[in-house]
Amino acid sequence: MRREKQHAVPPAERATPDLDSGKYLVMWQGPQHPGITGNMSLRLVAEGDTVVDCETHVGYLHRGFEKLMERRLYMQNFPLVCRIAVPEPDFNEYCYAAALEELAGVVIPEKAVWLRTLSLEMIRLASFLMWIGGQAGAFGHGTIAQWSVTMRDYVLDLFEELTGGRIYHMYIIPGGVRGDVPAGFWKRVLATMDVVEKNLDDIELVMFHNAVFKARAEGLGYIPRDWVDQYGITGPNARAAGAGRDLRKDSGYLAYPRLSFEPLVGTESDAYGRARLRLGEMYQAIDLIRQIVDRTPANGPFREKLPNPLHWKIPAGETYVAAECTRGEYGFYVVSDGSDKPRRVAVRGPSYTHAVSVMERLVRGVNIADVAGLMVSLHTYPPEIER
Amino acid sequence: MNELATRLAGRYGARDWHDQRKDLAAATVDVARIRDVMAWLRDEEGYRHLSFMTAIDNIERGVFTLAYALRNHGTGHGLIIHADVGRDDPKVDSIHLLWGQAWTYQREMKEWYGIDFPGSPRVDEEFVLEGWEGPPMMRRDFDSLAYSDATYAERPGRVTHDPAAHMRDRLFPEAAR
Amino acid sequence: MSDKRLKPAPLANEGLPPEERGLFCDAAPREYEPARGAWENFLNWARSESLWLLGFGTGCGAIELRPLMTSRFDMYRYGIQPRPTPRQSSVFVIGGYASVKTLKRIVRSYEQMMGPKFVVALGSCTINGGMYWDSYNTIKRIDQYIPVDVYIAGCMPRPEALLAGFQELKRIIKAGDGEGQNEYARNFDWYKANQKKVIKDWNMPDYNW
Amino acid sequence: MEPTLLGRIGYAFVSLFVITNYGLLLIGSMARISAKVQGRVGQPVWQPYIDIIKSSAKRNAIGHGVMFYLGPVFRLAGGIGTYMFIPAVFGSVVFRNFSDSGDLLLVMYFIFFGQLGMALGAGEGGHPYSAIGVSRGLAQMTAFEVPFALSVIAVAVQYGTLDINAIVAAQQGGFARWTLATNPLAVVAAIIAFLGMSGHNPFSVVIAPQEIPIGPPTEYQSNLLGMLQTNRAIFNGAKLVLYMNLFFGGATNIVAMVIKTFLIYFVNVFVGQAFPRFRTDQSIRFFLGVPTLIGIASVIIAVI
Repeated sequence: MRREKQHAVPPAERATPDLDSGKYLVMWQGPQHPGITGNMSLRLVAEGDTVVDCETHVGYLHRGFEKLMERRLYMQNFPLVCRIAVPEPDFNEYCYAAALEELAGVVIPEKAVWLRTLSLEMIRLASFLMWIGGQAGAFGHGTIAQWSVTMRDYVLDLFEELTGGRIYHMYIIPGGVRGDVPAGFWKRVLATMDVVEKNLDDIELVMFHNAVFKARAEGLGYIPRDWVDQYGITGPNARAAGAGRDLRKDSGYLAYPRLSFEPLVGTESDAYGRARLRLGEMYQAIDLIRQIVDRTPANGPFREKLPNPLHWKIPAGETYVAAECTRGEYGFYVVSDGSDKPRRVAVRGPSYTHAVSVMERLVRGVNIADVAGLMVSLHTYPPEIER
Repeated sequence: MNELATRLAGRYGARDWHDQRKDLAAATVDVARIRDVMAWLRDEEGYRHLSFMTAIDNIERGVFTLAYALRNHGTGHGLIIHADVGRDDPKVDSIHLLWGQAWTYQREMKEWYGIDFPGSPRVDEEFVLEGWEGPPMMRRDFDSLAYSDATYAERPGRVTHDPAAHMRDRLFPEAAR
Repeated sequence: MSDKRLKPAPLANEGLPPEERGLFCDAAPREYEPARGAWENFLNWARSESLWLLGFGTGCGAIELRPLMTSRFDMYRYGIQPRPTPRQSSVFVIGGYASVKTLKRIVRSYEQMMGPKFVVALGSCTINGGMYWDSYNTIKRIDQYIPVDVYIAGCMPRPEALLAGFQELKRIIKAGDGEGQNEYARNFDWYKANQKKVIKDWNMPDYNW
Repeated sequence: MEPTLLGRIGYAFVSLFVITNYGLLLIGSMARISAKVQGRVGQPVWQPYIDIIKSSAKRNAIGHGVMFYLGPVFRLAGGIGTYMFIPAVFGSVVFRNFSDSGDLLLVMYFIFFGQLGMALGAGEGGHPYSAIGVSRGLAQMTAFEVPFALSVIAVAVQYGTLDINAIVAAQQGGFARWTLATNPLAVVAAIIAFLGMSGHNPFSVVIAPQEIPIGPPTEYQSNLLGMLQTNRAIFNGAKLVLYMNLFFGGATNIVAMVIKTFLIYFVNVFVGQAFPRFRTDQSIRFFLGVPTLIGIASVIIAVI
């Protein structure tokens, strides 16, 4: 059964129930709660089993990145930026590096373009694998989580071989990438892709054809098409609602214009539709990685010579570089005042809208049991909200 | 995109239009008209997607420069609208009725810069901080290191090299000479 | 249970509004005498062989707990398993840096755990601030606020490092040195002073049962 | 010869000791089996023992009033009571426990008893998740008791007795005489009900870690938790033995008992690994649907 189409109201018109009436139960989901993504908390007001009101509370992971970046040299910021979104640091690295290159007028060599695309697609696959585990786990299906997180680990092994880091890679640096491809790497990439694809087939069989999963996920957290613009929803959440927007196609950065793929568009943006779409994007990522393996130039420089990073002054200017991460539009807005430190770096994380405004809107009328599943199905990630 | 520049300049007196990329431009408008500009861009010009809002502390000029990043999904063109507001007692029109997520950014700016958005829902609540005493921390005149040293206990024995000096002496000695 | 009866000095609970003070327990924590000899060794062996983590991902270190508890590095082999409630868990894994807002929850959760309880702190940020040494919102060393048994350095520590750290924790417990609870009770005032110095809006009981 | 009452009590302790250890080992081995499904090695088989020792060895514990302490006591009493009135091994003197004529009704009552006591105690805990878990548990219990009771009625009608010993005796003499063969519909309904009773997926709504961590026992710790863990073993064993007696021809020796109960429990774990979790309303709707119809059909078959 589908939920009837809700109409978006700005949160100003939010009807807050009077808690003294004794009809409602106020409880906190999180931060110490297995059913919450990352480290944030929801203040739920429940009437019986149904949530009637919700406030998201973020900031448990606030480290003040944007303040710290203003205190550091452009190069010194690289260890920082990748820690803004832990499951997929490469998007931070790419956006920051691309912004600096654009401001400084650096052109990266051909091979670096392909290696960056490879790294982005691999981390997309890894992050989705982690997500599908969370989605299944939120509905109590631990087996899928066990399988998929292990598959993610195999992808992380590739990263470890390519960049030396499991979680934080710091591979994409201004002027190109940090290192070349090790010998025999492509063979192992393809082998891992085969393993992951085989496991994805199993996961689809067990999870998506499962009556119980369908009963839980269908109609949960239905996002109407007209919310997409109203709430600034991007990524799979918007594509599942029928808005065929994929920055990889639209703004065509890196090697994506030269790769053959079509953004997937769904019809129903409920938990099940979004999960289906993300599964499709996983297969798509595997396909893209195979294309990249075929077409990456074997030799050639992988990094542009940069001026001494100590005195690397970037001419004054501002730019906003956005990339399509697994959750939507991920962007870095960098303002330079001509000195060797950035004047302002602002991070646009897709969870910013998904986890706060959209979540608070969607969770009303949802059964308490489904809050965790709804939260995961939006694929939110707190650190990019609070930075 | 230049006809948009002329229209924007004609209707709202937008200044210093600047094409950063072929798909990204920036312009500055008067802060009093920011809501009109936003509504017009959203409804008439197809810039229906609000990417983000933020502020830049131009302490030298004594202003906060607001930045509203919009995106036209039809043409794939991005537009950043700037507006300057004075650093002392800044007040800006809220646009939370135009976009459903704008109130969150405004709440963030209120907490991080002290820019007030009257009428924006829950704008006075704490956003990421809790029990924060002291100035809005994203202002340039707030020193993070001094606050950290004064507040949090340091583990003895940590040698803090000046990173620039460390890079000069250890990592890039050839750059030093 | 006996703790309810003998309370050393009732806590003030000044953070709470006066009408709520009666609702919370105002007993300060007290030390517990370990049992004697072989019996205590046996109990320590049991404690070390069934470590129940508190499922509270306080920082980015939590992302490596996911692989740790899944098939690749299967921590169930070593008798380690996550528990969703602090009442039943005996090991608190501090996943990296702790912002002030999280520290408040860390203190609450830690005090709600039943002793003997152990703390494993991940990442350089918990040791000396790590790369957030100049951040205005993250504490620099966690052992100012709760007693820590094992540090696992790195950013982030790999699952293998975590396993090694847990083995070290087991060794400590078996040796009978995992007395963090008593240490916390002994230096309760000092810990509280540190916590209240950082947590500006102290609106919870002084000791959360 | 018929042992004296004192002797029966002593034998009861022996059989209780046996079933406790068997239940613990069963839980441990099942955890290991599900780990294999997930591609893991899994915890040691004796992990439940260590957990119980650890929980009981906690140095401090907190309480929320008398009912809070009585909750696990009731639960344990329910578990032991359930087991005490079932003949674990047919014809054996030691494992006969206190099963006498008409004990089936008593056992049915005891299966409820523990849950109700737990509900009272957990409600006293005062944690909202405990309250939600209790309401979920009781709601689902009322649902899965319908097919279960129907199948039990079918068995009682079929064999014309409420004495478990008699029921087992009637099933002796080969597979063809088991209830599984004579009235399979009753077995199907009862097995589906057993999924809900043992709280495996997709009916693990009571302790749903991602939703209400972790339901009724949220506030229970230390020795109270140890008591609950012990009871989990005993109660599992008791229910398995009951099912074995009612539907699978009982057991004439301890080996047959182990094999049969292991297989019955294995079905649960097997299903639990392959399914997510129902919502509470969905699980109730499920139990009152097809399984209830099957149960009614089984009663009709038994009558005619």
